[in-house]
Amino acid sequence: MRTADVVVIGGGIHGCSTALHLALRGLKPILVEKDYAGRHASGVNAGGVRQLARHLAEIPLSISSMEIWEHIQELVGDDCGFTSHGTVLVAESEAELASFKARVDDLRLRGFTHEELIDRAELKRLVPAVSDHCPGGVVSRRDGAADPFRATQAFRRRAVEKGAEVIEGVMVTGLKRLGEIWRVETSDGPIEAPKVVNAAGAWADRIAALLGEPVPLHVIAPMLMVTSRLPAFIQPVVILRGRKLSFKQLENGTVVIGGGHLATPYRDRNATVLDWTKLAASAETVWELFPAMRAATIVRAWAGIEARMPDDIPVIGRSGTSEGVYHQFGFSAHGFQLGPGTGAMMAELVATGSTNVPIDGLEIDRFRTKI
Amino acid sequence: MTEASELAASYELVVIGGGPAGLAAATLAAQAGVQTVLFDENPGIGGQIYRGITSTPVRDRAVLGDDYWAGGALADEARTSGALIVNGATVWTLDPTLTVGVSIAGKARLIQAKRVIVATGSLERPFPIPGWTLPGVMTAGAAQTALKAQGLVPAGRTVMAGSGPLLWLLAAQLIRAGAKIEALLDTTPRLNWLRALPFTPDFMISPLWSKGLKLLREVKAKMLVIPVGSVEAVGSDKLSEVVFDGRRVPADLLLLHQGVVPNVNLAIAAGAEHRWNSRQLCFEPVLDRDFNSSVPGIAVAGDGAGIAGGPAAAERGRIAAIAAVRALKPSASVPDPQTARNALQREESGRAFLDVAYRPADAFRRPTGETIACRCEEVTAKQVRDNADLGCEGPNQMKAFLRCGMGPCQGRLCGLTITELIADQRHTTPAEVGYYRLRPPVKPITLAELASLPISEAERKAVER
Amino acid sequence: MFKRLDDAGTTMTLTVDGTPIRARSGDTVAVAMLAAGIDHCRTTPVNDVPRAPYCLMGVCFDCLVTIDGVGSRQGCLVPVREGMKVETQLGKREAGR
Amino acid sequence: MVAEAYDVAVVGGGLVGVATAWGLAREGCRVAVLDEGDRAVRASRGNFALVWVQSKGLGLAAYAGWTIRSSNAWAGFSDLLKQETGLDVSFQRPGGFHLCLSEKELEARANTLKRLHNQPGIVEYKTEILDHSQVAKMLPDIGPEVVGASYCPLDGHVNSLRLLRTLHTAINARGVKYLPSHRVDAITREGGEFRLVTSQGEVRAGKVALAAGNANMKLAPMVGLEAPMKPERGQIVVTERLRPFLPYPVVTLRQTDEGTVMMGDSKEESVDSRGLTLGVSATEAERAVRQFPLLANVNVVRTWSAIRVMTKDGFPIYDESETHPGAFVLCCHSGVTLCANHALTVAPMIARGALDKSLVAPFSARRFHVQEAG
Repeated sequence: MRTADVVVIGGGIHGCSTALHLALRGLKPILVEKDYAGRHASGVNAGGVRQLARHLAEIPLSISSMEIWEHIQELVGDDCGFTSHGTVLVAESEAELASFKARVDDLRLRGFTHEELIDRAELKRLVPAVSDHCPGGVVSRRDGAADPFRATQAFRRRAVEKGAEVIEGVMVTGLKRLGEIWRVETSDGPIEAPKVVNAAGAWADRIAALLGEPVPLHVIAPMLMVTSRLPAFIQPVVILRGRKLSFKQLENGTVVIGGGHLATPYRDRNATVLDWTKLAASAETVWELFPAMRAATIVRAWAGIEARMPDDIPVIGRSGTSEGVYHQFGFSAHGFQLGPGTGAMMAELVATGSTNVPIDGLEIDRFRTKI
Repeated sequence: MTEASELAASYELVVIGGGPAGLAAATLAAQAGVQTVLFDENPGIGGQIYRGITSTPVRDRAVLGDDYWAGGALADEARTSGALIVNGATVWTLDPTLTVGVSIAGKARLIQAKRVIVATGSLERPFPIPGWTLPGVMTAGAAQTALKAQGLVPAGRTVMAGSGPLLWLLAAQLIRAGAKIEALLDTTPRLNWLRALPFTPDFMISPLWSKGLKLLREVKAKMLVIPVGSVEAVGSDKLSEVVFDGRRVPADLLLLHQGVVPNVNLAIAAGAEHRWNSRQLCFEPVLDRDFNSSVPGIAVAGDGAGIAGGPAAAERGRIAAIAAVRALKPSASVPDPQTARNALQREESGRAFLDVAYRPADAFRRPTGETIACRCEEVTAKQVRDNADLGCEGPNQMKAFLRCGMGPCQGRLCGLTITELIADQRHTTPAEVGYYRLRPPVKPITLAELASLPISEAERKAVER
Repeated sequence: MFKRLDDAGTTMTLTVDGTPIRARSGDTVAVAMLAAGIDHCRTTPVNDVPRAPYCLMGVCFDCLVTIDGVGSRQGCLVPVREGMKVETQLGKREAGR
Repeated sequence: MVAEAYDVAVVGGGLVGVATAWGLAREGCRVAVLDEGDRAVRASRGNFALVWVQSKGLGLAAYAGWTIRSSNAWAGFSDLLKQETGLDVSFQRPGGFHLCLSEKELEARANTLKRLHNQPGIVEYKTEILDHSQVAKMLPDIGPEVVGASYCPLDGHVNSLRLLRTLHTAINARGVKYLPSHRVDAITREGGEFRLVTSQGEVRAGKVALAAGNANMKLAPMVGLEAPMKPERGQIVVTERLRPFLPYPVVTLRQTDEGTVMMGDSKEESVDSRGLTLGVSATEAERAVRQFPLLANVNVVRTWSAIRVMTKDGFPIYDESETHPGAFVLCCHSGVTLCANHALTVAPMIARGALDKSLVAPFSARRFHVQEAG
């Protein structure tokens, strides 16, 4: 019978980061992953490391994550391909720009200064290729991008070096409370531990269900496509509010285009079916905004399976029904950047029972039907 | 046994402390027809010097000596004087409006006084040496209390260490009681005797002279007396040996003493002005010749007014009481205070010599390194010195930084040490550094007791919103 | 550490952490514990080290014990009573006792 | 003594002054802190150590945002201090309660919060009204008289005495000159520098930051500023050390990391910090026992009263002098809550030589004239 201090369910960047930070606190975590680390959303997302345009409830986690990203080599012994050229949110109209300004001012009053309003000139300077009808935007200059699969693997590797055990290809089938202990039934036999972290991504609702804690989790598969190599013409990651687009040129010249258009997921088969009409819509947006792109050809498209909550913000914190269980899922297509900081916070919460990183508003209880 | 509920709402005179000063004062005032109550927190009257005078199980009068038994008369007079004597009564606040907060068996009362005589006496000077917090290390006064009140004598390997008349008196009493003392480690600096020479004439005419010599002879004849420059208590969970000048003796009990100092907490909390006494190395209240403090209506008598010993304390009590009676009942007949003043002068005449001759060495007042300065909060001398270097000028800022003096003893066992350490580190004088600012309760009371006190509408409004 | 001069006087029994000890009327709790050879009465709330009565005159607060369920009583000021239940106080006091 | 020259002279060695001095030193300024002596009247020694958000800002919406800004910055601020000094000020933000002992109190509480959050321009934040059973889930030891509470997840507390010591340690390490017993009697500006006249000689500096609490009232006019204050007395009761029993701070009662329990938050007009009103302590004790009956037998080891630094309208004052460029004034009641702002936001502004209007304009003392005019 295996025993541990904490069982972490799910080998995405969140599970791996939490396992690493638990190990760094001297605890013994066992991480259980049904496929292999980084197989799904964590491995195949667009790799944006973005503080820009986040929901208020996520900002403290995003900021603490950024601190870690900027020294990622020291933590995991691999730079994870992290580069920092900022993220730019492009306004497509004066009205949109005005709404961006209100947002930036509000953040500033709260002490969050990472978002900065920029005018047409600065937008042009940062993104020369952007089309002239855009009056300005918002930049988060410390933002950047990293290689998602490499990053997830780096966290996994360092977690193991620090004493975590990672079991892959093993499915969690049950959760039983035995006094102070949780017995985690898996396809490879039971594991016992006083604490459990549910970081099972698109499958997390099933873990929650085992605890009698239903959550409205929707399985989604955001689509990405990559173009042929182009001469370097853009450095920052570019995103839009009005239309679904995120956009980034890699070192090798290829351009990764994403932004939330969805494929159809089949999570029991780990499969997705792409929707080419929506991919075409992304392509069209790019066409309008970046004349320079019109020559490019789409060489590949893919999608990763992940979880989305109705309010588009993750579920983080104590279980509402089960002592000793903690949730960390539902990142709704923007969880990659949050991985490092959320893992550190979760490890603190599990180890000490409290954390000063505010996570209120993210608890699972928000989905409890109020009586 | 008087209960809190049985006390009147006000008394003409409230005497705080049942030692010689308090007993003498209460007796004189009550006999003069003043409505008097005496509060003492101990189970019986007598204070420390006459501890257990009405109940001691020690039969052989020679053991404690005539000076002790002299206290019997004081006690008898007091009990028949008509003053209400309440034991087990802890006074936890006294303020300039002469409101006295007293707690008896877990019940608190506020009593209004017309005059107050604070007779809270003295306590032993802190003796901060390495290991002084170990079980098995006690004050000499503690051993004397156990002897007087309960007839306990040290058993096992016992070492005494320190300086001052009381140490020698206790040594003699313990010998007479049949205790075996391994050694008396005399920490008195040799040079003191030279410094004291100028005061010898006064001393030789004082009653202390002959008594003193007799004691020294008696003790030195029966006990190994070793002059030492350092003393350390060593042990893991309790005392196992005493180390002095590099030598070690196994020991079960170490009795420490280096003189007594006024117990100033109540008087300071009441707002009475205090000053540094550079000869006695302690703070004492500023008083007039009738022992009135700077707070109208509050007098401080006995050793609390400055160390002078038991008989002197009684005379001071009488002088303060006469002044109180004259203020309260001008018509009442009181003895001529001059008699008491003369007696007091006789008693005080030899003091200067003793103060200088037994002035404790700096090394035993101003510890260094990991030696604990504040027993309650376990603050070390090094921490205090380091924070003094940081710019911490006085005990109140030090308290805020290190919590020294914030424990239940409320600075009684660290106050002088902290003041002297700051003075030492900042190259200034204790007078400059000053003492803790003290607040009620000067003795802990429970929240329930505090909550039970009368509350005015305005006071409630100040909190409830 | 201490012995009694003689065994005269009426005796009574109290318990310290459940163990009965003999005391004499006129004893305080602290002195009764010393006479019974109990070498410490509490551990400190700061560093959890053992302490025993130090001054026996109510000023040092090192003789704090729990008496009949009430914590932080000064053992040197409380006279013994027949059947009294004394507990050594370990570290910080527990609210409610 | 020979007059020394500094970039900035901070007047006041309390939390506001020392936090500002630390922030200035981080910006590379040569700083002197002029303080009073050991027996000075000190709000920083008598405060209640809350890092508190709920109900801040009624009457001045901008104050809510300013408070939340500091509350958000606090965790990082305490980490910085720990890195520099090795001392942990034990900042905790578990959320905090305001307990109510009658339906009337609870209703009043709810109304206050409604009025607060309905203000135009308020920065939105969560405060809930909870009933007895909801409170009991989080605070199991509350008494039956507690009918309910307001709860805000942004509330927290800190060990404020250790904070003061930690900041003093930190400024010392950063080479800030701490000058105790340097009461400032006069400030003049000559040849582009300020001269501060103290009992122990003159101190010269390019800029001056007044952080002397209620004494700012007297000092501000010397440099063309104003600080209308209305000092208030607050009394606090402290118990012996107890084992942890209170997982969340309550606005009137908290357990420190050392185990002692503080109760307080009284407000009196009297400004004599020496006198104590027993009845006020008694009320605080009585309410504490009703809120947490298990405290009844606990020993009170200290009570004290401190003078609260309070501006005329209770909101902070941050201003820079027009007649004396380089002179700044900082006054606030919440020296603990706003500590992170003073160190990380205001100090850099002073170092740059100009306040950032977009952040602190609402806290200019000019507002008092507006009120008096209207």
